[in-house]
Amino acid sequence: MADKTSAAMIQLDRVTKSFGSFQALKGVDLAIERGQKVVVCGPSGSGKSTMIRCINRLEEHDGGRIVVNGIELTTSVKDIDAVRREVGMVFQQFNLFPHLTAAENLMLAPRLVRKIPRKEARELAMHYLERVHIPEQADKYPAQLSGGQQQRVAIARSLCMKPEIMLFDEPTSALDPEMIKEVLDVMVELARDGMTMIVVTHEMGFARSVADVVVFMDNGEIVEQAPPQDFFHQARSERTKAFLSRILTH
Amino acid sequence: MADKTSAAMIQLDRVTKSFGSFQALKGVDLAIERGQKVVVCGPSGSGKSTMIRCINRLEEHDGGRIVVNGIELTTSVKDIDAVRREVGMVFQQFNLFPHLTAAENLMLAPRLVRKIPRKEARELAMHYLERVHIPEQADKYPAQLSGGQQQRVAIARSLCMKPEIMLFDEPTSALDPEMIKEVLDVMVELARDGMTMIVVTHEMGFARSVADVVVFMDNGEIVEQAPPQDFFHQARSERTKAFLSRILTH
Amino acid sequence: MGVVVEWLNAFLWGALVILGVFFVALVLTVVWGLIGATAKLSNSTVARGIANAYTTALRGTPELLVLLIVYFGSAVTLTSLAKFVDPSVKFVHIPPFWAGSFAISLIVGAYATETFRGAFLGVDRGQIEAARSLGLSPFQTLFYVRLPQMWRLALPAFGNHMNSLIKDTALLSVIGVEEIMYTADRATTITNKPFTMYLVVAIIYLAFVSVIIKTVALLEIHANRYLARAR
Amino acid sequence: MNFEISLIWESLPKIAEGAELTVRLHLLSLVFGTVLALGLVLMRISGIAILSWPAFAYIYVFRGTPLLVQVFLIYYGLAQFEFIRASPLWIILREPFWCAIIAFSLNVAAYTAEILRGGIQGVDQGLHEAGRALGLSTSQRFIHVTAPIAIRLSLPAYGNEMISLMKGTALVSLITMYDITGVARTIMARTFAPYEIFISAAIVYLGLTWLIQRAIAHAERRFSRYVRA
Amino acid sequence: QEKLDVGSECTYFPFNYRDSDGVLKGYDVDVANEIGKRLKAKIEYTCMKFDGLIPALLAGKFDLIAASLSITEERATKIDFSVPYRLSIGQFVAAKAKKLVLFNADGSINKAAFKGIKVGIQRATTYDSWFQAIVPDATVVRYEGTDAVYLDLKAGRVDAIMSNPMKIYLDFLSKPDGAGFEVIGPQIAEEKYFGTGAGIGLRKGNDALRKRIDVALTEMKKDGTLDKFSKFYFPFAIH
Ligand SMILES: Nc1ncnc2c1ncn2[C@@H]1O[C@H](COP(=O)(O)OP(=O)(O)OP(=O)(O)O)[C@@H](O)[C@H]1O
Ligand SMILES: Nc1ncnc2c1ncn2[C@@H]1O[C@H](COP(=O)(O)OP(=O)(O)OP(=O)(O)O)[C@@H](O)[C@H]1O
Ligand SMILES: [Mg+2]
Ligand SMILES: [Mg+2]
Repeated sequence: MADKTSAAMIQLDRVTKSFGSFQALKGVDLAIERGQKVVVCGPSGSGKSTMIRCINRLEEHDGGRIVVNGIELTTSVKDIDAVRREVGMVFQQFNLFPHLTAAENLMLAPRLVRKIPRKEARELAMHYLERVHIPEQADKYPAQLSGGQQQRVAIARSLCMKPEIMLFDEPTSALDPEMIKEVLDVMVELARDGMTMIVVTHEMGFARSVADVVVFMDNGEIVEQAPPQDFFHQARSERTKAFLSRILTH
Repeated sequence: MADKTSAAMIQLDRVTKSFGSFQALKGVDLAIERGQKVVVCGPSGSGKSTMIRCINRLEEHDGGRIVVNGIELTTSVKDIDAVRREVGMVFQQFNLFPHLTAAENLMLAPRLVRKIPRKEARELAMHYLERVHIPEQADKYPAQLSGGQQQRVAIARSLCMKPEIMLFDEPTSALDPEMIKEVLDVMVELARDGMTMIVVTHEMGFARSVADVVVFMDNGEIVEQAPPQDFFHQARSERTKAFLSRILTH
Repeated sequence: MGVVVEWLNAFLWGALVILGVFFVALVLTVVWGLIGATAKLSNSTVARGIANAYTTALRGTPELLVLLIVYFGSAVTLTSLAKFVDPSVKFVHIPPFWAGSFAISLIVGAYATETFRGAFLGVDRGQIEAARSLGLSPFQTLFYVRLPQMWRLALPAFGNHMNSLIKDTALLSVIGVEEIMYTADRATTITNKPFTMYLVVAIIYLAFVSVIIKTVALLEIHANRYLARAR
Repeated sequence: MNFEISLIWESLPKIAEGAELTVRLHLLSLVFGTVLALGLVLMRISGIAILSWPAFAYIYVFRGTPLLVQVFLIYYGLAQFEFIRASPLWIILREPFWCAIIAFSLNVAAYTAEILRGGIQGVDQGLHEAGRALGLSTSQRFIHVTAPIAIRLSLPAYGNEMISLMKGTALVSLITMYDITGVARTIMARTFAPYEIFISAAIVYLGLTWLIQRAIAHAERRFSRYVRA
Repeated sequence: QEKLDVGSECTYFPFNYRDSDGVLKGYDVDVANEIGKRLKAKIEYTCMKFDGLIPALLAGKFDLIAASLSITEERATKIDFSVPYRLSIGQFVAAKAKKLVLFNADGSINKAAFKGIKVGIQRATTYDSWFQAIVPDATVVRYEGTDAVYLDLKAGRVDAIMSNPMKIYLDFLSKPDGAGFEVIGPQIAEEKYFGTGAGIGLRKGNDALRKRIDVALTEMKKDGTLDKFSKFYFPFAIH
């Protein structure tokens, strides 16, 4: 345990991953300390999703090492389960279970995985729904919620499993412009509470105000990695500059 | 004809429109001069689409008057056809005909409506494809084009009918962040050429640099209507301010 | 229509036989469909091959022929199977009711296989990933996430399969099941009014089909209740 | 009773002779039924109650009753009426071949009309609006936008309907015709070996349905070339 | 108690058929029931189309066929028969108006007369084999059951039919429907095709059972039981 706090919370060493003959990750190195917030950006297809999906083993990497909170990701089912308990994930498309109400969405994993009795699970769910500011929506089905509310339920659902680390894959890109703010606000609060976070996003305002490190990926590689002020104003690589000019104009 | 240039190009007087018992437009007044660019923004469901769809009679308004280039919109089929010839429209979802190539998409209406021979129609199509900078994509099907290219074909398709007025309904909101710029660039060029335009969009950068007037709608009404500098810095209504704060932060 | 009244009783009995066949075949159809869909989605080449052969053969052969093959073939096959276990067995007799129900379920089961396969695939992969990232086991994911969603997707097509099931029962008279087609044949012999008698049959089937359509519509409303947007 | 595989091969050529009739029944019914379906679907979507209601009722009845019942109603049933036997119609109705064609065409028309309606409704509403915004008339939109897209959307279901019809033709063996199944049953009556003979017939049908599937796949590829990136 | 499964057609009036209450009746049924009584066996019936009876017997779906099954050489190669319990003959019937001359003056068949006419028969019957052998060129229309044959004869879809004269008389010619029709030519009973009569069919190798049935049938003939059965349906004996 002493080891855990000192070493990096998440450590990627020369991680590679191919889909058939296509190499999506070409040797990625990344180290994230406990409590750090990392924003990942880069063009479509650059491997951002693939990288964070490898971290909680939704994809299996095929080269290099991934160590999460001291546990190396191998094919051992026990280790994978342990890592999944440490790591929460929020998807672009929310992926709420449509046949369950907001509260039931939150209660499912605690009840099935952590075997918490129904009543306690409900209390836990209400606690986290309050945390994302929508306790009054507990008994609605996802379809009855706005996009922003759905994404906040999805965040709360992950929090219910009390993870050490949260992964976000473009959490706001499926949202209407007006709802982006309410989701980012919740994420900012989480960041303040000290959660370790990796966020794939193109919301550069969020990156500026919250990130400890901004990572730019292109073509399966990490091209640039720097604190936000350096990243936005003195990017070294041409690729980064070209990308920034495209997403920052207008 | 003398009359046309002096009077407003598009004139809406107390226009109302209901869907069943729900009133989507509650008496909208708007006057747009020849060559003016108007940007319309406002929360989802506020009636932006409904308003511009009434202007080319995709929806039938049920109260008030709409006059387009001197022609009042009534149930007269002849008038509607005349107005549709004056007004081009670009949709959020592109709505390209999937079974026709880019060039064929452009040629269809000129051939069927204006009875232009095939060869000339093709020349016309190529002219406008050049104008949106993708003549080399002429013989591809929409599915083979990127989102940005598709939207540019859609713009060119409208231009082929040589309209006096162009309506845009959130033309960039279905696009990936990187493709938004290429479409906005084409629209900026059009604006420079003096086209009369109404653009529903939340791209405030575009509004700032191009619009003569920015219109804010809420709840079926026009709440605020001002040149961009005034609009963004001294909005009078609280509703406008609240909306702006939501879409401009982060 | 006076002639019909005389035969009404016989038609009612025939209709009951049809209902019996329908429900027996319905249960079997779901069983074949789920097994078939699971096989088709499995990683085993053998299982996929068998399931593909099953659906190709059963969907490409006329219902009438399948019925005849099953009816004449089942006794032979089952008898030789039974002899393998217990040589003293003379033969296994399968009454036409059961052979017919079995045949119909095999046919419609081939279609249900495709429907269920599509429905399983129709449950967004993101749902499965969300469940996995929350730590649910594959089995928990199947029971709590995939099945509750897939039956909603399967329902419209499955409603059509139920209509096929009921209509296929009209063929059973060919192997001697005493359903309403059979009753109509008998009644025609005596009354000489084929049009009248087959019309009665048509009306009975139309009634059955209407009930099924209505029931499926109600089930769909129930299955989709959580998708209704609040206004 | 033992299973003689050789019987399957021996009877195959004779059974295949019945395939000619099967194919003729299939193609003729398909053509007539599809033409009828076009009229029906136009009535059904016309929005005019006196046109759409009869079309709806027709489709409901023909999809809601077994094909066998429809065949028997037309073949045995209509002959019940003296006035039909006395009418010129009888020249056609006395032939089992034409009775089958009539029954199948009516049935195919009902199913195909529903398939086409699905295809037409599957065309994105946005495309209609784009057409309207460009000034295309209702009929121009239908011919140049809706129809080509609806046909592609309908193809897979139409292919299934073609296969259903192919299988449905087996019912003519019950009204004295020597199609594949009819020939098979006649051979079976002599050899008393139903298992082998019927499997032989099934092989012929599978060959025919395979051909239909190939044809449909080919047509789908042709019609969807614009969908592929 | 011994149980015997019996297959029958159940639509061949008046030999095996159901009345409107669904009760199985007829000469074949009476005979089979009587055999059951004498063998002290319980009889259970399975009904199916005629052409399926022999395959089903061979497949083991039942033990006996009691369905006016004529004892022919062709069938005897596949199954065994009891002694006959009734005659087996065929005769043509056609509309009087057609004035068909299917036979020459000497009673031999006028094969030329079959050109251009359609003859309806029941599939897989003795008539079917007779046609194949004697007038192979005739256009034969095969039906599932006899009722359909009558329907189409009346409707005019076939010009003549061949069937059992006793049966035709009873359920067609003697009725108003049959008024315009008549039998044509002599009764045909060539043993090669029509056999020595109709018997009970059994799977091969069931010799013990066959002998017991033969004994029972012979007794029934002697003690007048068969006479009694046939007089119930016909004005004459038919065995
Ligand atoms: N399951 C898969 N099979 C094959 N290729 C895949 C698969 N998943 C991803 N890829 C490919 O890997 C590359 C990287 O994909 P990834 O989803 O990580 O990109 P991304 O950076 O997240 O892009 P985006 O911004 O579009 O989400 C892409 O070229 C993609 O096509
Ligand atoms: N065909 C219709 N039938 C019923 N209600 C409709 C219809 N079209 C629009 N509405 C309603 O009218 C209101 C205004 O719709 P409109 O599409 O104009 O909004 P909008 O401002 O364009 O919103 P968005 O930004 O989401 O496109 C909404 O409440 C919508 O639900
Ligand atoms: Mg991604
Ligand atoms: Mg809108």
